[in-house]
Amino acid sequence: MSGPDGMIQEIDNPEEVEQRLRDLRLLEALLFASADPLDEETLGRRLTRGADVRALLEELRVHYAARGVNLIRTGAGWSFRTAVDLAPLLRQEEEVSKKLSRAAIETLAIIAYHQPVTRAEIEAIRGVATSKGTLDILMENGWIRPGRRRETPGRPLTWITTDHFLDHFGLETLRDLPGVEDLRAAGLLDSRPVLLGIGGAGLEDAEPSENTDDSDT
Amino acid sequence: MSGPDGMIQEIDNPEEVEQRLRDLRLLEALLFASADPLDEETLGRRLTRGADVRALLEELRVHYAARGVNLIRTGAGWSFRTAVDLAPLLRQEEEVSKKLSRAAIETLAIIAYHQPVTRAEIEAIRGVATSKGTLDILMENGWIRPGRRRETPGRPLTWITTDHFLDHFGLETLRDLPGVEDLRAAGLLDSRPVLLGIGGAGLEDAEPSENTDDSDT
Amino acid sequence: MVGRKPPDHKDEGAEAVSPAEQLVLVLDGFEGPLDMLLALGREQKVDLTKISILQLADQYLAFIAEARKVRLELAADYLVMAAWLAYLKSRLLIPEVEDEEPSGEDMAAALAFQLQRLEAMKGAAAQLFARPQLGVDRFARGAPEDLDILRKSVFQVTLYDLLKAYGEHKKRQEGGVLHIEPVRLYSLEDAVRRLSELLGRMPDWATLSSFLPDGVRGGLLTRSALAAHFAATLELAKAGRVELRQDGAFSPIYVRRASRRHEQGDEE
Repeated sequence: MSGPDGMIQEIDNPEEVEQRLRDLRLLEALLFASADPLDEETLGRRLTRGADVRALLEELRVHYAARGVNLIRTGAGWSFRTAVDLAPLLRQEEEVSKKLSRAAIETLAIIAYHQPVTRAEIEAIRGVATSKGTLDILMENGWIRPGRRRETPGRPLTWITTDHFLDHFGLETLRDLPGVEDLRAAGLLDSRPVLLGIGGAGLEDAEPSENTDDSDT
Repeated sequence: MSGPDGMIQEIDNPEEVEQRLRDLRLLEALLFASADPLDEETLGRRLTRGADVRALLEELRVHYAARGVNLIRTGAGWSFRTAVDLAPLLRQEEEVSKKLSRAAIETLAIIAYHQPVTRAEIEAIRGVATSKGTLDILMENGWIRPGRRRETPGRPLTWITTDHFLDHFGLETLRDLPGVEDLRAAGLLDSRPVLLGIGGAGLEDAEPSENTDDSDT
Repeated sequence: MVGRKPPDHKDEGAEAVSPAEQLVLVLDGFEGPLDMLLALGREQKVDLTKISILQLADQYLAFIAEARKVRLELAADYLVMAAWLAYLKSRLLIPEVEDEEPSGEDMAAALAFQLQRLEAMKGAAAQLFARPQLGVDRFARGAPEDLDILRKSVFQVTLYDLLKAYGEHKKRQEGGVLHIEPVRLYSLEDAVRRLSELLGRMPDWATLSSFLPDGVRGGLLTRSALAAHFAATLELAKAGRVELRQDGAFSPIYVRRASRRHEQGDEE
């Protein structure tokens, strides 16, 4: 491996080769050790100064592509995850995940596809008020978080998805959401309320969220 | 069965090769995902019937021997571990991550929401004395810093949050902190007194629970 | 607006339960009126873009009518939707007049869009959750080695922790000042007044339940109304103004005006 084996194209001098090998092993170890994705910046800080993190990661990715554990990229981070095709063989018998309510599942999809989206907009799309605990559960799962406030009257809070959301669903970016381009092309990602009379709370888009909330109790 | 590729030594027929490859990948995934070392018997039960677990494990061990992650055998079984020689590079700062005390989190939240706020005010809000260490910890972590002095008798120091605070919690501006009503709506602040089995005309028992929540006037 | 049924109807829900229960079951499956409209729309078995809004409105209104017939408590938004659809229907059926209101077609198109959008989101949700999920189909390192790679700050506090802490603080604070919601109950005084008024118009035995005010079926308010009215009948019987009859335990209670009519009321 290292050393001047005196053959084949070595543009690199032996020292560089060794350094590169060490960086690769270090990357492997860092990513392996962590349960959560690591971003390139964090990884870069641990490598030899000036190392091309991206290129090294790509190399690892290729190496692991056919194996039982793959190196994948979600959001800003990289992580090792078991290969998807092995899922049926790995799946735990006990249904671990607590069942999410239909409301929670739909709400998550709406936030993912329409983000940033206010609660009033979510309600306009679903046609019902969001029950307490729905956003709470999604936030507790680490899938959503508050985004910026909308600069409209009442400055309602918006909701967006997190990097962990991408990690959980194995998405590299939000552009990889299933069918997102088709939906956008079909104009179905318009989150404005359309009708009066539907989804009561959805109408208060322009109003401070206080109003909807208070009536909740 | 499949094509006679007519070259190289194939002792195995293609089907066997494929099976073996799958077993290897499965082993990798199982060992990777397991929280504890796995013994050969456990592993064997997940593989193709009659697979030579030991031989497969040996093959993996050799494959990983030079890498950043090694397959090692301990008393109880087999597991992946980061390569020992990388240890010094992996643990740079030997800091154990600690849980922040509840008092500290609450104090931080109160500073975030009420800033600029004096210590006396924090205590008034929380209803308990703030131990000296609490503010120190928050300041050491770079989440809070002293703000201007309040122009009241005694000119008490006020506390405010820092840019690092925003950074740490992924907020762009302080205005992105969800308001109290947002928290209530998200279910983080369900302040209805417990005795309310009665009250609130909205509690129709004939209603499906999901609906009552949603339509709760 | 009282709309009392002729007396002596076994309307105390003894028989009527099964259709009501069925409707409750049906309703239970929906996340609100729009969700229900979408389900009805799917029954038309056409592309949602070609859906007949008029037909859909009819289906919905029929469902609501059925629900009300069996005296099923409907959440307000279902009724709002019904009213809106009835209005839409009239707009669609009556020739358009020139005014600034959106035309019936526009309204129908807007509704169709909303149904498509909701359908799209349901589809997206299904696709999303059909993906291999972390911890279910794909697994992270089971035995992560603590390397303190990420921790720029040593403490692990998430935004969720922070918000939760503040929420709990607020909760405790509000807990200090207990806000008791006004309990809406039917008062005995109201029941006596109401019964006294109604009695004059009641020729013969009528069930107590037929005296209950309309539109408060189900829930605490109804139970309190029933209790108040029952107490009121006792009060009035004591005063000699009504007679009561019950044919057996738990069977309906019947009320009628007292035959010997000495209307000198309050002797208490």
